[in-house]
Amino acid sequence: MTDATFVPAALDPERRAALTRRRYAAEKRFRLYGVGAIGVSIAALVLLLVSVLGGGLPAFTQTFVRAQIYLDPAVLDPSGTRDPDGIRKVLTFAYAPLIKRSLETATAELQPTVPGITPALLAGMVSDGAPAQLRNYVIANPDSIGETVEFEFLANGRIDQYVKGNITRESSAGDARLDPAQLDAADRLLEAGVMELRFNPAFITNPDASENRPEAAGLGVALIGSAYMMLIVLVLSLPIGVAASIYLEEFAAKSWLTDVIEVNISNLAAVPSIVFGILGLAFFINFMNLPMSAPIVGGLVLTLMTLPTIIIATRAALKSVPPSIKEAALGVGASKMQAIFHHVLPLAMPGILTGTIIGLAQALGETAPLLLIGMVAFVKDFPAGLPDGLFDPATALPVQVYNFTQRADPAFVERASGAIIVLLVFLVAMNTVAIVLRQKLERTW
Amino acid sequence: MKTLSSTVAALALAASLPALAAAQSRGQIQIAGSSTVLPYASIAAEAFGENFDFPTPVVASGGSSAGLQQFCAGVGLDTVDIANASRPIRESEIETCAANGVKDIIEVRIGYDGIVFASKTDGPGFTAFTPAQWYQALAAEVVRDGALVPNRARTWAEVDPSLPAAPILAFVPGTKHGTREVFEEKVILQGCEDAGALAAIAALKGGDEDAATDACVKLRTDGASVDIDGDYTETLARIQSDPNGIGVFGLAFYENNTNVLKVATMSGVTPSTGTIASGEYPVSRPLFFYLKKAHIGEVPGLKEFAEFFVSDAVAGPDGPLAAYGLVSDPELAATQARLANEETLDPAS
Amino acid sequence: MSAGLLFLVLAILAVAGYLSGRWRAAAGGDTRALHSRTTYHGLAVALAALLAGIVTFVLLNLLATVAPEIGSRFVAIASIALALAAFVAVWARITPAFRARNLVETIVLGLLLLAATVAIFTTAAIVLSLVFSTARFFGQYSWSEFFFGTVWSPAFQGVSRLGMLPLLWGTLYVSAIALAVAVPIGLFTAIFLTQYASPRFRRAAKPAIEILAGIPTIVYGLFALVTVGPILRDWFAQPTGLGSSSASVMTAGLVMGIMLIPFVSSLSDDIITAVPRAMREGSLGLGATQSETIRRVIIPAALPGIVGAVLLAASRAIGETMIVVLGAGAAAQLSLNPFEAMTTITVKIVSQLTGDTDFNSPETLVAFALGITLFVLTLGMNVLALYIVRRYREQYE
Amino acid sequence: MTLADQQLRYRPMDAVAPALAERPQAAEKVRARDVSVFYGEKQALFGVDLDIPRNKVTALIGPSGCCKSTFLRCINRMNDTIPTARVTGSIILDDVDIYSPAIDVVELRARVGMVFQKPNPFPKSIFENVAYGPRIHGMTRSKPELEQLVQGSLRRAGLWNEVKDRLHEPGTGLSGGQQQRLCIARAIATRPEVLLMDEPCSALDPIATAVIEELIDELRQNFTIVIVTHSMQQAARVSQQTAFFHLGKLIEHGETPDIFSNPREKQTEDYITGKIG
Repeated sequence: MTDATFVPAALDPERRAALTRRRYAAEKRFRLYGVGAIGVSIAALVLLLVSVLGGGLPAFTQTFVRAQIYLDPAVLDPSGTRDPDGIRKVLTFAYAPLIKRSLETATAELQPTVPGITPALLAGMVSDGAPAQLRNYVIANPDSIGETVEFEFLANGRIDQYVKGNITRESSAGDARLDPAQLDAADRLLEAGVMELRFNPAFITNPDASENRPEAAGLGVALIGSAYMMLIVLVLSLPIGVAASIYLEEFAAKSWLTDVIEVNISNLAAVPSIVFGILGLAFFINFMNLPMSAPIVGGLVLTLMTLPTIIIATRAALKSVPPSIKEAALGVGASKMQAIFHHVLPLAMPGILTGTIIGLAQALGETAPLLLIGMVAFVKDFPAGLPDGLFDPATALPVQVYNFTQRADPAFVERASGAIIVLLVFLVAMNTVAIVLRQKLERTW
Repeated sequence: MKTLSSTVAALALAASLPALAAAQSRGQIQIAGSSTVLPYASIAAEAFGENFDFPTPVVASGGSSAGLQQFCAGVGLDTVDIANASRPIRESEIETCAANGVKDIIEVRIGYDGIVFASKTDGPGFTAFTPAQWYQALAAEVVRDGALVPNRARTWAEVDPSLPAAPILAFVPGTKHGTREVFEEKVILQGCEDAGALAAIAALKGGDEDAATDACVKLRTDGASVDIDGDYTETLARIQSDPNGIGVFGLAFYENNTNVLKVATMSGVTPSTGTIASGEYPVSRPLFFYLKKAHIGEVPGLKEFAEFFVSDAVAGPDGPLAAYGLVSDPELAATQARLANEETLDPAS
Repeated sequence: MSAGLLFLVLAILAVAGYLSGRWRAAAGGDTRALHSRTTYHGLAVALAALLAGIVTFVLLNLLATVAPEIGSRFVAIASIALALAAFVAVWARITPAFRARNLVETIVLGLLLLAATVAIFTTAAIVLSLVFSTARFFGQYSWSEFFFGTVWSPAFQGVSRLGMLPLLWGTLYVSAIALAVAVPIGLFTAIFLTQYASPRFRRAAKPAIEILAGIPTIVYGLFALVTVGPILRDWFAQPTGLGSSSASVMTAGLVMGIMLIPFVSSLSDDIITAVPRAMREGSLGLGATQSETIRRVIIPAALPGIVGAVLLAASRAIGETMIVVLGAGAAAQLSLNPFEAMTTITVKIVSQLTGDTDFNSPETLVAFALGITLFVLTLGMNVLALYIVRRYREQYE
Repeated sequence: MTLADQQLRYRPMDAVAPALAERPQAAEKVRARDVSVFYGEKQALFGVDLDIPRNKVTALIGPSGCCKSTFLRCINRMNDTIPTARVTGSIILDDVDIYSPAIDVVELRARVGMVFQKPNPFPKSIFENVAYGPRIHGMTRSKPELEQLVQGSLRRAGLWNEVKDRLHEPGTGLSGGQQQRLCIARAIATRPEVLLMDEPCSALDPIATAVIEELIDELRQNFTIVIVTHSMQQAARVSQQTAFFHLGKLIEHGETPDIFSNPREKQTEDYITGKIG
């Protein structure tokens, strides 16, 4: 093989040019795949966000009706003594006719009159919660009995949906719960300024409401429940996760125990969340006798779910600290423990925090395990402050979303989307913090 | 060393949580169970909280089975007080209850849940059905020429020329739902009997009635009958994306969605709270809640809540439960009396 | 004595131990003569007392479950007594030569190990919470019928048939479609973002895509039901005659695939970024095009990590519930047609556990058997993933 | 002499200027004119003019941070891979300005190979490492041809005898010095005209360094070599030409012995005598 005239074919300029063309075509194709992939991801995101935002933003406004209510002493204080106990004995059922009567008077004054409207239909235009609102007022102000007081009630969910334009006269034709005359009346009341649509902060602050009152349902209890659970997850999973990572990354010798722990951790990261729900039910509730529906149980279950995420992130962060730094500390006579706690851990902190926030965000959106530990519940009372509140019943944001989607009244669909928006705001906020942290504190060695 | 100290502190906290829990006492009534009863229980609980000085009861939902299991786990403040159920408690469950010390159980029937057949308002004209038609449309196997053959009916018109010529597509509750049991018993099995198929199958199986019953209630798996494991909102969404579909709904759900759903009559009777209460409309089921007698007096407001739940003002025909869609129990007074006397289920029965 | 009070006492004891330990160590005057700094002396006393108390408490409580005659009062008194004993024992040993730091570090190492074993305890708790009910299930239902049965039809009346195979098939089928969507798209997304995109685009696009990961699965479920299902039915299934159901394996698989995109892309992104820059420059310096560098150098170098990411995504797909509930229907059947409704193990776990059936019946208990099957399945996949990753690592490091 | 060795000597026609081979070849292989580099707003390299002679070793020396590497990376446009970097001025390879828009970076890098500071073998077998370049450039038609080429390259890099029995083991399993020679073999397998070496010995021990230096001297017959080095001794040993950089500027350049024996500039003298650096 000493043939000096042998010229490799690849060097033929034409072939080479063709090859280069092909290589560039391949390059372009490859790049296009990338663009396509990104396009698909972003399109999916946009589609989802648009559907959620479109459906959910109206949940932040609500229709209110003003009404003059005559607080009839004959009904509210039959004994006439203004005795608080006697007033308390009058149940909300007795207050409903008062509202009906007042509204009747109000419509009679509306000019021109609305044909076909009856007192019952009119009363149906305010929320079922109105009598309770009235009763609370009367109990708080027993002296007002006998007077006429102006109240502002929530409008009934159907009316509210009509005012928001979610249902129209056509789409509601045949709706047994909505009479066309009510829509006429609503139009008139809107014109008169008695009824108005405005921002409703109560959607964030109110507790849940029963199925008859979609207009009153809020996210207050769910927000507190979620906050409590996140607090537990943070307080438990961060130290335990960091401690476990330090052990595994810095101290563990290669042994069967280490192997078992490693397999366990990566397995727990992949165990279906529903299985954690079974664990929570069997272990925390049935075995340890922790209360149902309590943030403590949800928090513990989510802690166990979040731990692997935090451990994996923490180990990566510890690994990224160059060994030279630990060696430098050891070199000046620090113990291994001191070298790690004084030097390695602080340097790994940004990575650990990022991992923790992402783990928390995941835990915040988790639904399935909470279904099995009684978090899908109707909870009206706010849990107490910390730490007692951890044992009080509460729900969680994603569960509240699920809960809203399960209900019969279509007005809850809007509230589910609204709850998703709130949830997404938190998730985006948490992710943003994680990303900012990562970018601010990221170090390259 | 600060990190170290806080780690130690957190570990100590983790270890002390169960201890803290044991120190807790509970103020509010805890209810668990059927998701069908959940709306009624939450309406009652909300009204109870508004009218009394007791805290609003907490109503968890997780199905009758899970609710009763929690209920039967034992007596004490760390167990639920009330279990909602869309079916009567079973014998084996009473036994488990008794084994765990839950001996005195008060059964309270709050009313009835009507089961209706509804389709999209602008869909095919499903207006009137009989159980026999449903059986012939959905049974996995039908009797033809003296033999059991797979059901090949594609459209409702093939089943009965009086029905629309729309493809058979029924969304029925999944086998986890209590509604399914009622559907099988009161529609499919009834239809099987009405159509004379029950007797024919029994004859084919050598007179084995049980085997014939099993064969009757077996539904098609070729896509004509679709099990829905979720709730009625899912059935509704399915129907909205499949206009030919017809779904099985609870009366309350239908009444909340009359603008998109139209209901069909069954054997000529239109479902309504009236027709169901009178027994004219055949497909309905009772709804219950179960109460631990041992908890009365221990959990504040428990008996008051139970009595409030079934009081005329709440569960009566003009109460908020009926407004939502509950079929009021004509024998409500008897239920109220039993509750007032704290009559328990006889463990032997 | 309530347990809360007990822990309060222990905490006070620990604080007192810390302060007095420090004081005693410093009492000698010249703290430079000490082997360990005073803080360590304090910590040694505090930790010893706290640990002795907690360990006694936990052990006695465990003992109390088998020997009920041990009352809570006895437990509390014993715990405090032992804590005090440990307090005194360590406190008395404080001298300038006392190796307090070594003692503290040994204890801390023990605590670190304990934290690491939480994972094992969790797994054990999961297995324990599944295994008893599973045993009861197999007491009522034949195991061979369950594992090899091809019919899933629980019934209220008559005989239930609870064969797992249709569910397993549905699970694997849906997961396979989801991965077929998520892996290429996720991988190409990661490649584009790490290799081609400008830093500005990357900064904007990466978090945007990660938002997809944060969207609760229930939202995806509704998306599948309302949007994707009908589109697939009207544009693909019906024209091709493959089916007429909007809920199908394809619907659930596609939507789950979308959900998994950020999962695959974030993980792959990290892994690709971790490939040393030198490797990339080495290839570019030889005149390789960008795509050749990626295909022939970066991806092979990142492969073990990517395989791990894909397996993790697969476990996620197998364990996903809400999307399948809403997107794939609830029909348990063995079919090859991706446009037919099928169901998965997770869906049936939820539906059997939250249903209205008798809680002692096999129809409810089957959920636990399914749970354990799922657990073993994901465990197997993870062991496989770890094995693969380790093998490759050993080869290239 | 094996076929592979001959192939290594053979230089392909330039695709951009095919008639080049027929023209008398200038003594300079690369001519840099007024080359400046900016990282974002910051200017790193200031108007460098430098001629690099054919088939000689040119050493770039200077204290750390003086941007010798930056200049080196301009010659095969590796700076393109840094998003914020911007290069002005012109670099003429033979007759072609490599920064003209018509230039194909991929072809350019095939002609101007590079060896990096740290050995960076791919996570592939030794054989695949060397075969990588020829494969992507489609340089061979058959497997035997490729094997010949790989063998020839490994021989030229002085590695053949050490690895011939384990060609299919991972390249990452070699020692540091072997890895660097593998990277050199990998670079010369594409038969570049110019070989850029960015402190190729900084991660190696003295023995491995000596082997590489010997290799550089041999490679000079076939290749134009530009080497960045920290070690003045190394520059003196291997190079014929030396260019001294300081604070982003080219201070002076010339024949290596001249620079070392009587530098024209004060800064150069200070550096060589160890006063700065």
